[in-house]
Amino acid sequence: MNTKMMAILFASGNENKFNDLTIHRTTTSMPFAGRYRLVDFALSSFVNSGATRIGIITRNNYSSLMDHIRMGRDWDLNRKNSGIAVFPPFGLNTSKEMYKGKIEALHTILDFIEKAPEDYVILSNGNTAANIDYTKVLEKHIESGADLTILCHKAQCVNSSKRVIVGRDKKGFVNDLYSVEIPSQDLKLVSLGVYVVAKSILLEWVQQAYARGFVDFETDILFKEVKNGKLLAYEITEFAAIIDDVKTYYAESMKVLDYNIREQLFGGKNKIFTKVKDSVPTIYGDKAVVVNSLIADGCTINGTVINSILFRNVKVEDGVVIRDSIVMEDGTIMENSQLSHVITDKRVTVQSGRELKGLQTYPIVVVKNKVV
Amino acid sequence: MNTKMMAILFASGNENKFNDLTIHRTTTSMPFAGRYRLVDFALSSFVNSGATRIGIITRNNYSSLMDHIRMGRDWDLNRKNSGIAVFPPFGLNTSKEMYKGKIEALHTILDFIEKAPEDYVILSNGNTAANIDYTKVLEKHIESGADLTILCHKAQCVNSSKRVIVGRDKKGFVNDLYSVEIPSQDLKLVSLGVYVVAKSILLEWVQQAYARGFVDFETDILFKEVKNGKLLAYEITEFAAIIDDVKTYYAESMKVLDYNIREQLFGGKNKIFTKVKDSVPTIYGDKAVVVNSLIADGCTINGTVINSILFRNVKVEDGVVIRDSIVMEDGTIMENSQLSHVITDKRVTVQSGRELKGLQTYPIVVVKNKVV
Amino acid sequence: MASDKQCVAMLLAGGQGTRLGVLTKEVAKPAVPFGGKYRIIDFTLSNTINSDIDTIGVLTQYQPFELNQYIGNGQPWDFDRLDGGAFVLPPYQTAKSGEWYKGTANAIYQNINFADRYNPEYVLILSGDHIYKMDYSKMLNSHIKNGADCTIAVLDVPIEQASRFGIMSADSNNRITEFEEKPKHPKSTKASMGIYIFTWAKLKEYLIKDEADKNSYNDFGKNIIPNMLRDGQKMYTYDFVGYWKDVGTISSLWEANMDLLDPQSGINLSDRRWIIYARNAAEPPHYVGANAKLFNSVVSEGGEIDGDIRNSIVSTGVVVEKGAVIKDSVLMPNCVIRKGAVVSHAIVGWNAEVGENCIIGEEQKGPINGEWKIAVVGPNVSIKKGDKVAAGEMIGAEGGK
Amino acid sequence: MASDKQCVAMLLAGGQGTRLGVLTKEVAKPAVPFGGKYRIIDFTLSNTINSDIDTIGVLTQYQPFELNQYIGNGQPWDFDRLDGGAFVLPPYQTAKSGEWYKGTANAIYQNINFADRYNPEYVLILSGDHIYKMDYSKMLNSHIKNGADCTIAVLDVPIEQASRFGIMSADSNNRITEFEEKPKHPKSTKASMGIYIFTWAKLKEYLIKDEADKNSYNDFGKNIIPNMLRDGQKMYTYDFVGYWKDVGTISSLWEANMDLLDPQSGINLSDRRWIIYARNAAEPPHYVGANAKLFNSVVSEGGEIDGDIRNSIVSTGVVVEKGAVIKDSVLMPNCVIRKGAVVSHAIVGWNAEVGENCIIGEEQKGPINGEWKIAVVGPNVSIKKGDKVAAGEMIGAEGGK
Repeated sequence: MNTKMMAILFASGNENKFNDLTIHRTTTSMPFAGRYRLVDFALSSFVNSGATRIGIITRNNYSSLMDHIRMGRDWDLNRKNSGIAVFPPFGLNTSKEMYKGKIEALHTILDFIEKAPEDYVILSNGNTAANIDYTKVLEKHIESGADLTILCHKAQCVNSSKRVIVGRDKKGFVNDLYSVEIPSQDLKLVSLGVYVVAKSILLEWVQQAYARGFVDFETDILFKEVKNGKLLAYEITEFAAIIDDVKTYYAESMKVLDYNIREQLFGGKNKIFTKVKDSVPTIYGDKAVVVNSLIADGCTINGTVINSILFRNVKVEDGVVIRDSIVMEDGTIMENSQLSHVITDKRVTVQSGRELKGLQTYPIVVVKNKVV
Repeated sequence: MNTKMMAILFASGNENKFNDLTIHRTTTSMPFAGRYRLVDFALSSFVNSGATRIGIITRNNYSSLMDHIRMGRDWDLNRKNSGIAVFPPFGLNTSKEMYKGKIEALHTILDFIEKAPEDYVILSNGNTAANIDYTKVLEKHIESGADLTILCHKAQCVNSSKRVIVGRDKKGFVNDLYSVEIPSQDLKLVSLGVYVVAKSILLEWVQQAYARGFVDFETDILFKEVKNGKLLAYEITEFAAIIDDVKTYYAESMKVLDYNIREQLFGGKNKIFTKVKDSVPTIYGDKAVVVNSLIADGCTINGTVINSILFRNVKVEDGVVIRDSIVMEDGTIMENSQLSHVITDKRVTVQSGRELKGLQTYPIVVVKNKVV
Repeated sequence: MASDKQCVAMLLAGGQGTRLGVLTKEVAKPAVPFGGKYRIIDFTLSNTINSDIDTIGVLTQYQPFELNQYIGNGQPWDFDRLDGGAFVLPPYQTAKSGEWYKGTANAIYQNINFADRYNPEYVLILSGDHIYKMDYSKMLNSHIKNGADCTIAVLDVPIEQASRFGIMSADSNNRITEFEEKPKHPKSTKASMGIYIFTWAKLKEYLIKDEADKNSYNDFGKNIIPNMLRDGQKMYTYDFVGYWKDVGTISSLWEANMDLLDPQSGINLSDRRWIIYARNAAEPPHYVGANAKLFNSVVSEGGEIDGDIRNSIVSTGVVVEKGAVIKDSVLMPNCVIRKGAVVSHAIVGWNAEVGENCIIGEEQKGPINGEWKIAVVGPNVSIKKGDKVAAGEMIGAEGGK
Repeated sequence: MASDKQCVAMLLAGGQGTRLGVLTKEVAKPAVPFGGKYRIIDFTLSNTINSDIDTIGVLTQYQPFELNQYIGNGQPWDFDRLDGGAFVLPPYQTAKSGEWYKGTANAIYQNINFADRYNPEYVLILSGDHIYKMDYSKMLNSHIKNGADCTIAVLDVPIEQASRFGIMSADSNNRITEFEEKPKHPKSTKASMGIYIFTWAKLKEYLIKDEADKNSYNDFGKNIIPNMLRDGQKMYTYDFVGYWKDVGTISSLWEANMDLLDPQSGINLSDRRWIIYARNAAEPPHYVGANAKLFNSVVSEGGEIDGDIRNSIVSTGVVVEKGAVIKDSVLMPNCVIRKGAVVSHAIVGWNAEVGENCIIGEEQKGPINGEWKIAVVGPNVSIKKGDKVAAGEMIGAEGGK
């Protein structure tokens, strides 16, 4: 048995909960932390852990994702014998129906998984941001003799999206698994929707479940497997975020202003790669005032930026005040305008003297290409 | 004015006329001449003529085309500032309707064309096989002062597909342009559906025609332009093929067994590039008899092959006789079977002792992956 | 085997570049960092590919590893072509002989076979230590139009500086009538930029002749150009207008960095029609902390900035702690400036560390005899807490001070 | 700058390879064509990448252009990695010195800095003139498992051939107890294949010591290995089983080509799980004409074959005219065999032309003292109509004969 991993990434998500931020993209291609897309964290973690054969299962709106990934060169994945395989939403050219759940999706690519020489598979949702060393996970997985390992972290369920809560025994095996959709302030052990599993086991589970018409990998397979006592919980203690609506997007983004979180995401020897854009370094003018902010390359700053994140090529003109906001790529914030708790999508222009003000818990979203 | 060209390739065609050869692919990705796809001839001609910014407009069944092209590396088109842009059938992510004709297709990518720094555009159908030096065409085009140059060749219209016939005056300007769908043995000057035009003129024509609801580039624009006397006919005297049904596919393929035709397609300094597959050279066994045939790499031949084309990795076993046939990639022709006037698609297996016999004018097609 | 190329570029990456001192102790001059995220060689590599020339040989016999690794497969500059690309070319042995590069002309002579593999009509000769943006394809067009044997790019320099350059005199058609290397009494203000286009067949002829001449310095400026001129070959100037700077000294390297902060200097890197490419460092955006002040400065990715930064270049991955003051300085990649340190008119090398309360360099009113007194902390050097580096002083890795 | 690599490969591409005569007059030995569409170096490059080692330095000081151009951006072998890849490394100068490679160990010594950039734990040392398929990652696992300082790949050879090799004696745990270079009375049949894995820190130590020893040949077999053994370092053999051939002579190069035609030889290139990659030539399929006869032969792309070919290797782009007879021979890329020529037990170099009715080589019953008398027509040579090249004769480009 070889101890190499391949990876399957599900590039779908709760596109309806993002107030138009995902009209042009999947959750997986959401911009994050000033110069990344969510998919960069998954792909980089895979590559850094030696998993260079990666299948991406897409659903809809996948062309921005394709545009970002191209042949995977920026992640060193333009390989002859492995690299990225993208599976479009339709299994066959002649079919026009999309798959219904992960089980069906996995079933359409059984051939791809079966032919791969790797003996282990990482299954990952596309809506997480974390720098994960899967070699350590696999080590633990093999040592424990588990059938499948669930990656999880301690977190509050602050929003009303579906989360899977993990209960575990002293040895770390899962003894309870259930989904909640009710917000709560308690710290719970939450599944990241990321699994490591032996290929042979995955293939058998999927074939069995598909044959019985099952759809959902979590409820139809994992929940039922709990009783066999061979699901392992692997807790990620470093930063990990699940992003599935505007509220979590904003909250998790702002956490990256914390030095420790940045160290956990970017500070180790495993780098996060992204599409290279050949931007120039950022230019600070005579009137720039910048405090506690993350600033990407290519910006020109002549105003005030506080507790904010600026993506690439953002222009901040004289007299502007940006607070607690996220300005995505190619944004132009013109003279004397003021933003507070705002998320502007790519290529947004805020005209001179305008004021936009959202709330911590309800940030305003300005959609792509808008001039406001 | 700079004298560089960009190119637009229409990857569509008469998919319904190929007896299932195009069920899994567009005409543009039809295998041709032992190791190529039709698209290789267009892409290589563009690249060899310095046109490295290439837009490919796809319609349906485009995943085999995408798989072949990848990022264009095999044509040296994985470039930072130019290279291949593929436009899927839907203009917008939210739209589910395909474009109706070339005018609408061009209109959806006006932005792409307009932003390109090149001043000239090559428009090409994807169903032609020819090694064209567009630098010579452009030279002639500029020298003549034409608005648009139509590439054409002398040919018989042997099948009932639509062909555009070109009439020209002594100076080479088009004075008649009409379509025929009736087979004829006469040699006529036939349009290859390949044009060279100044970007500014193309943009204006498309905008004007689109605004008026026109659909078809040929009938709605070119036919009407004849009267202005500024369409130039440029005759290609070397081999050029239009492939739009099984009959033309078979006939044009067989022409490549002629030394002069091969010289015209492959003999010059402008090479035809294709996806690299790392095959081994072909192995001839003790019982091989091969006459007047084109044999790609990776074959193992122990039978008789006469007047035929074998694509990569074809296995011809003992006692087999293949005549006047085309065997595509990964075909296995087992012991003592006989093929005559047959086209087998990729990964076909002909079992031991079988006999398949078609006609010159009606070759038998065996579809992909079949075992017969 | 290779397809023919109209024009192949040859970049003379030169020798050790001793005038850059500790900065070129372990890397070749073209690999020295510049402008926050670039290396000096990025400018010529980017100019070359942007001019549609996709094959370049980088000739060096000094510390090629850094360049080899930096250029790698050439992908960041789009040089990862099927045919052609960027090649680092140290000297080698043939069946008959093997020797180190004797001069600029000899370096090209030894690599005649490299160029010949692409059967070029023209060869573009470049230097690796200039900061500028230039479309060589326009120069090539001019060369072809003139039917020239050699075209030399020239810059109009102030007459008082002309005696530092190779100076061309040309007729009204730009045909060169006279060439003087560093003349005491310059007859023109057209200074050679060290950028030549030659018709390859002609250059080969002269390289072979030059090689046979035992008294030759095997140098373009001293031998090849004067010889061709003497023989009446068709030699033309090509006027370049725009920003151009030789960064062969600490003072000029510092000046060129400072020019990036001056919108009047003419070196605009933001123009998307002429991108200067660089190998990407895979760093997150830089973070600006609660105590940071940034004034008229350039900051690259991966930094953690909490100090006071004025008129300075802050490269990739730099840390500037709270209370540190950086003025008119260049902080090269991954250096660290600790609390309370004051850095002024200085260059801090890559991976260097400036300890707490150090004082590096001092305020300069202007250059003396054209040279600024810039303090230099060498790459990988640690300056201990409270230490001082004087204006114009240079500290290397071997302790030095 | 570069990320750490567990293991970096260093390929000793060697010197001129004089025993291959005219074939290596203008190219380094690893660049010599093999097997229809390959070069010799394709085997080691492919083995390396297939073993998950993505960084390789190709050490050569002889005719690097062909290798440079052939390897290019490394893409055909999947070496176009963001970090790592394939690098051709001729000698270079440092601030202190510069010299040609003195021996195999000195070549690695001079490139210590290259390997150090990747901070490897292990270094794999390879030769560039062997034809074989080998998974180095298994050898590396064995090295790690043994906690070895050095692991040497060995092949079991017939005892009568053992005195031609470096012979290892090892205990039952494969720990090497004795090493003899070409012993008259071999004590074992375990022959060194010239493939070593070293723990890098340990190898560096010995390279530095060896360099300081003025009497050393700076050679792995003569100095480094015996020195380490004497000092009691942990050295193990790794048993390789499979096809392996040194192609350093004309006779062995011819034999290895012929082995491709023998299903029993054990060198199977069709296995898709261990692909031997090569740079692609962009040629159409080969054409077989009406008069062709092909028997037990291998034919590559781009050929136009109308002659009688038996037991031969026909490379990319070869033309064999009607009536020509090719027996037991190797036709290298783009050579032309004219009407009526008879080629037997011969190697025809790339781009060579064999005129009408020439007779090249003659039928051989078998090797004499282990050597076949193979006729060789050098690359780019034209043999005039009707001329004869005798068995064992070698014709170079300068007429010769």
